[in-house]
Amino acid sequence: MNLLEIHQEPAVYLVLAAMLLAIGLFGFIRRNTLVGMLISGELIFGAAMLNLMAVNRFYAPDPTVGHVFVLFVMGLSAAEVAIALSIVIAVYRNYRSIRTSEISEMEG
Amino acid sequence: MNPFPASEYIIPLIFLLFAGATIGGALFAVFTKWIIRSVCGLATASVGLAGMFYFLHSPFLAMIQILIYIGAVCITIVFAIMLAEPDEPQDGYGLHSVPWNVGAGIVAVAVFWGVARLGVTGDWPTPAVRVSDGSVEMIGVALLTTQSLALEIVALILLVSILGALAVARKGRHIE
Amino acid sequence: MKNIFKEVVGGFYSLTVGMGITLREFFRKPVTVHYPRESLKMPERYRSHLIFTSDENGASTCIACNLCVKACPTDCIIVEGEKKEGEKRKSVTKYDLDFTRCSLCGACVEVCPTDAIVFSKRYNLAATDRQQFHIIDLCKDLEERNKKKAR
Amino acid sequence: MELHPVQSTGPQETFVLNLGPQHPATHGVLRVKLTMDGEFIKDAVIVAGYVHREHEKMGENRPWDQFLPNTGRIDYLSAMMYTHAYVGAIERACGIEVPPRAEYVRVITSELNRISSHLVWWGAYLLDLGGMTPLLYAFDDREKILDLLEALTGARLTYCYYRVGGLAEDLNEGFVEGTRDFVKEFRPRLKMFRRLVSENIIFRKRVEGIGIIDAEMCRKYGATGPMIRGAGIPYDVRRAEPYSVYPELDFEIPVDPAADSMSRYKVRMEEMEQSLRIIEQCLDRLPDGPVMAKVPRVLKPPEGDFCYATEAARGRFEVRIVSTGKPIAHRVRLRTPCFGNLSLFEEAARGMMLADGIAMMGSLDLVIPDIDR
Amino acid sequence: MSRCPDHLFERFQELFPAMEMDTPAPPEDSVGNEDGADAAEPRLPPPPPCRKTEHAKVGYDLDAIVEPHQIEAAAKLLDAEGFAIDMVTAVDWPDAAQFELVYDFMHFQAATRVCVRTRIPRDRPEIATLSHIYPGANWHERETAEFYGIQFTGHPNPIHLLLPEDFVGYPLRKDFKPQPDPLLEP
Amino acid sequence: MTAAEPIRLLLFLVGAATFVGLNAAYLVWVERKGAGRFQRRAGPTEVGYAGLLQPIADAGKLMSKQLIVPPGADRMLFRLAPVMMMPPAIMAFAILPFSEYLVGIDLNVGLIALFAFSSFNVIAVMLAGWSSRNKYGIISAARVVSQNVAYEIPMMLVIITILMLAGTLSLTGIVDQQAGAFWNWNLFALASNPLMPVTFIIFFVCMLSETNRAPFDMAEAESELVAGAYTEYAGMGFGVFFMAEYANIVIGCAIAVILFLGGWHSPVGVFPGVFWFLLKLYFMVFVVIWVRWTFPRTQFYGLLNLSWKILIPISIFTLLLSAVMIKLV
Repeated sequence: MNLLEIHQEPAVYLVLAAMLLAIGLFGFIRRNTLVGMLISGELIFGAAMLNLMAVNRFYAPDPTVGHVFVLFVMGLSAAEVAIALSIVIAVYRNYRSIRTSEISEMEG
Repeated sequence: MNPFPASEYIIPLIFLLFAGATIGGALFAVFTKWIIRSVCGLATASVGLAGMFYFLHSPFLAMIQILIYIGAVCITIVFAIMLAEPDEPQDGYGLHSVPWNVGAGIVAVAVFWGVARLGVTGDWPTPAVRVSDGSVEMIGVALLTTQSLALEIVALILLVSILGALAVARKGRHIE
Repeated sequence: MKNIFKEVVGGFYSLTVGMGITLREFFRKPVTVHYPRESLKMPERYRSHLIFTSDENGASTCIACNLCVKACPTDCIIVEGEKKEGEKRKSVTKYDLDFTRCSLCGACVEVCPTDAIVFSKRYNLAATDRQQFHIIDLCKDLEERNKKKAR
Repeated sequence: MELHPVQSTGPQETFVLNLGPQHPATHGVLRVKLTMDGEFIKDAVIVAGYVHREHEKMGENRPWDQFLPNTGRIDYLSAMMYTHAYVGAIERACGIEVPPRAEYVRVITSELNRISSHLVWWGAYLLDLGGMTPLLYAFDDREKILDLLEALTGARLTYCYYRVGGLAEDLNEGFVEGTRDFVKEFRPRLKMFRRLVSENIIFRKRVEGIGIIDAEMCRKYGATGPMIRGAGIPYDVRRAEPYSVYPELDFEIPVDPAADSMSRYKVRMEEMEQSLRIIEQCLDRLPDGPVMAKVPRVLKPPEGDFCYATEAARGRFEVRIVSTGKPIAHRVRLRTPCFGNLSLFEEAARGMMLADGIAMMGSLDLVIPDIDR
Repeated sequence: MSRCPDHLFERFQELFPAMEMDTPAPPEDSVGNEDGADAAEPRLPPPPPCRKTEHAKVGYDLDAIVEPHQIEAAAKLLDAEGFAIDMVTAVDWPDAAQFELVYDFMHFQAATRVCVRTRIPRDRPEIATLSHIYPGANWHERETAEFYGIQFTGHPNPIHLLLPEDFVGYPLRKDFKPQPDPLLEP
Repeated sequence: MTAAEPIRLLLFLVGAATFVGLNAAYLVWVERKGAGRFQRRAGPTEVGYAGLLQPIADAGKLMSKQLIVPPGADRMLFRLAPVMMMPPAIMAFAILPFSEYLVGIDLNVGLIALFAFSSFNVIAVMLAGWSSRNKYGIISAARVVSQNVAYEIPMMLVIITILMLAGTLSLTGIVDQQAGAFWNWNLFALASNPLMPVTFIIFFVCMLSETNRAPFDMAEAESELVAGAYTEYAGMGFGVFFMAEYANIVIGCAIAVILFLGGWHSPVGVFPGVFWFLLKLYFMVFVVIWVRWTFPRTQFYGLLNLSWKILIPISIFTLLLSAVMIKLV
């Protein structure tokens, strides 16, 4: 493997993606808070995207497909974060059961 | 064509920088005790990932990656942290016990080994003839024609998730 | 709906009015005075710290009667005088003003029977040390002014 | 040891925010200890006294007339009215008849001082709300007033111009013309201020309906001045307990029933207009004659309590003197408007957002030495 | 001419008849005026009955003196009449060994001012608070308390308002001797 | 693939960094002078002719000051925050087309890249506020996050309106499409959307909010939050934020010029493109300064109300309108 051509090697990207996946998995297991797990989950999403793009770049006949699927994953992750945020807020409110009405009443 | 035409040494160096940012950011995100630093790690990893995408001939995805991950995901997570996380992390807060962590490490290493091995030694097909160059226009066309199902599904998921988020978050409002 | 529309348009109009006003001010001459380069003339009644008036010989007319000391609300004046040979009245030998305590009320100037003290017009009284204002020696000040006049 | 940014202070997850003693919005050294829940003020505690100087004690240990310079330093922005109340109390006690010319000059200077004080408030209030330019415009006009008063009295803030029985000096040359010119110039400026700020949608959104302090609350806390007039009650010492030549003058007491920050704002803006009217009338009627009554060298007011109130720029300022017939006061009590006006802040601020609380605090028009004395 | 409404005056006369309070002889160690010539004068006049006063002469319309325990009743009466609190203060009379507490009230609409006084012994300065009737009295009472050492029983927040938290002494008492500030001496 | 290309790019980045630094310094001068004129005073006059060296003196002062990290602050994030603020701003300059020829990288996704870089801004300010362990900073951080979330939506809607007209994400492409006389500028493209000026105003408002400028400077509302997220920063830590703020203003104004005012195209003719671009750019900057010194600050919920109740409906309406118009015309 030529070090100068390292960015042209599909295996490099795949290994990086595998590393990212492993790290994300590790964090996912290790953390026990919702937000911490969410962050690790995002890392796993990142691994998936990187993998998709690597394969798309080097092996796919139609590169648009990979793009579309990465966008798909990004959409998913954004949706996931939105849901997770709302759950966090809901849990927090139920748990604390304070300052409920004030914070979102932006009516003035 | 390489969208980042450069001389021989600069390119791999920049590549290594981005790769390092990806892995370093991810490790930082996973290992740090403070959740806010964890978000910083995620942001760093996202920037690195954007660099990877750039090297994978997709500046569009690189920019979108930054836009969504830094501009939306990280911000949203920070929002959640500000609203709900405890302020002072106690010892071991947010983390499982040591044996559990060791187990997690073993699982992670095993997964890494397996997946990386598969990736490196896999029997990949030889690159076929390109039918398009993956430009933004092509992506747009693809999203509205051949791949429109994906677009519809994402749209649906986002809609549902927004409605769900609103529903869940609003429900809490009335519990006094 | 109509109200909202009205508010948006009216609000936007009010903003443009405000911007018009500031733009007009933008093209007008500044009203400030560039202090160390130019300075304003102090009005006749301006009250800065006390100084002696002087008679035609350049001597103070203060007779060390201590009326100003009594009139001072903050006890910031110390006057000493002596009766010189061959003169009817006492003349001042020491007139110290503690400017850190002086409130420039003017009680001393009002009671002075010989109009020996007046307010000066000195306004740029800045110093790096508060000690410099503890004692303002009016006798010395008069001497210096006389010297300057002589030159 | 590493600590994390927010220290949670209790199960409610509130935190204490120290607004001051050095904070741009407190206009001096006032400390407000806010217990915040996010951006909402849960509780406010005023910690005052940083510029306390014990004026009342000073009044007790010096001859009556030597307290005069102090009165201008209680509220340095409306020193004239404060001195007026003090000399008024002694005049009332001794039964001194002040010459009419002196009374008219007192009214003119007081009203000029009121305009200058309101101008400072107007600029500083806009500064609180984030607009800096109005402050400079206000100071432009205020400078003209200060120049007039400086030429008249020799000082720009702590005038010490009134004396028991009259004035320190008669009007200087050019004062009457200068004041007329100022009145003429200031009317269009007020109009400009209205167009620049009062009608501005951002400003209106900031102050309308914010900081509602109704008449009942004012009554319970003894809040006066624009506070009570902004709550719709036409209470003005100039009319309620007429002093000087105010009964002879034709002016209105502006009121606004909305009781919010905007109505206090409107009342003050309208008051400037009325002050201009008063000044014009006084200039027209200004009689000739002496400016000083015959006053004994050593003042010895008869035994008893005497109160004298004036309408200062921030509300009712009252001096209560207790005399035992000696040349030194037994007691000088200074009832300052800001004291009562600020004391209701703790109650009124509860549940507001931080920025609204500051918008309300600005509308109280605080001068900290006036509270601390 | 007094602008005090008659019914209020009558109410006050009937509720609070002239206070029977003897003015004790000055104690031997009382700190009076420095020059001895004035010490012989009666410093504190005997309490007058509730009376209408002329506003133009003294600045208030009704001068009422009540017993210390009646002060709450007086405040409630004035509150019901719609009076606003103007100020609360004290006057130190060391020769009579008494504090005179002065409560001023004003009326926004009727333009009347009422001055209610009471006298409490100097060695046991205690009086009920008015801050539950007039929240505005809270600060005035805190101020009076810190300057005179008068205890307002039932006050919700009896801490220093204007003086520093660690200040010792009651500055407005006639026998207060200020400590020179070593930092300010030149 | 020549060796000259990355060097050219590097030079451009260095140039951009210099430009950012000087620009920030002199925008401060312009701002102070402008504020002085608006308030009828002189502004800085002492250092150099008309105070022209004042920014240099200020920069020298800031650089020579000690960097203080408050005790209890999250040291790493506290130092990271200013660093995160600056490079994206410089990178953004590499994308901006100052003229046909003066452009660092002509990305075909330039517009997205600009917004991607500007999203760092939010997270940097947020981190600064959060990490300095100052309560004003925390409030400021919370404000800046929700403010930007609220304002990115109408901004994106407005930009989509423009994109539909231009049909490209490339900045040079968008500018080229507005070539010719000034009636070809998107601001006056009334044929494809009669509400284009309104769209421009919406964009301008969102831009003010994105760059935390008055009247939307919630994050550093000095009369409420002292200096908000920057309260604890001293010396060059603060200086970097300051520079980045002004760089962001320039970027925001540049986007406005590119999207609406025809970029480097001259309305009349003669001068080179850079001249026109900078002229328009600094006119916009002047308007930003002018707005700042005219209005008081909005209240926080007022800002959210404005965004959600007024700007978003209007921008959705203009988006639909221009979609229909483009289809019809």
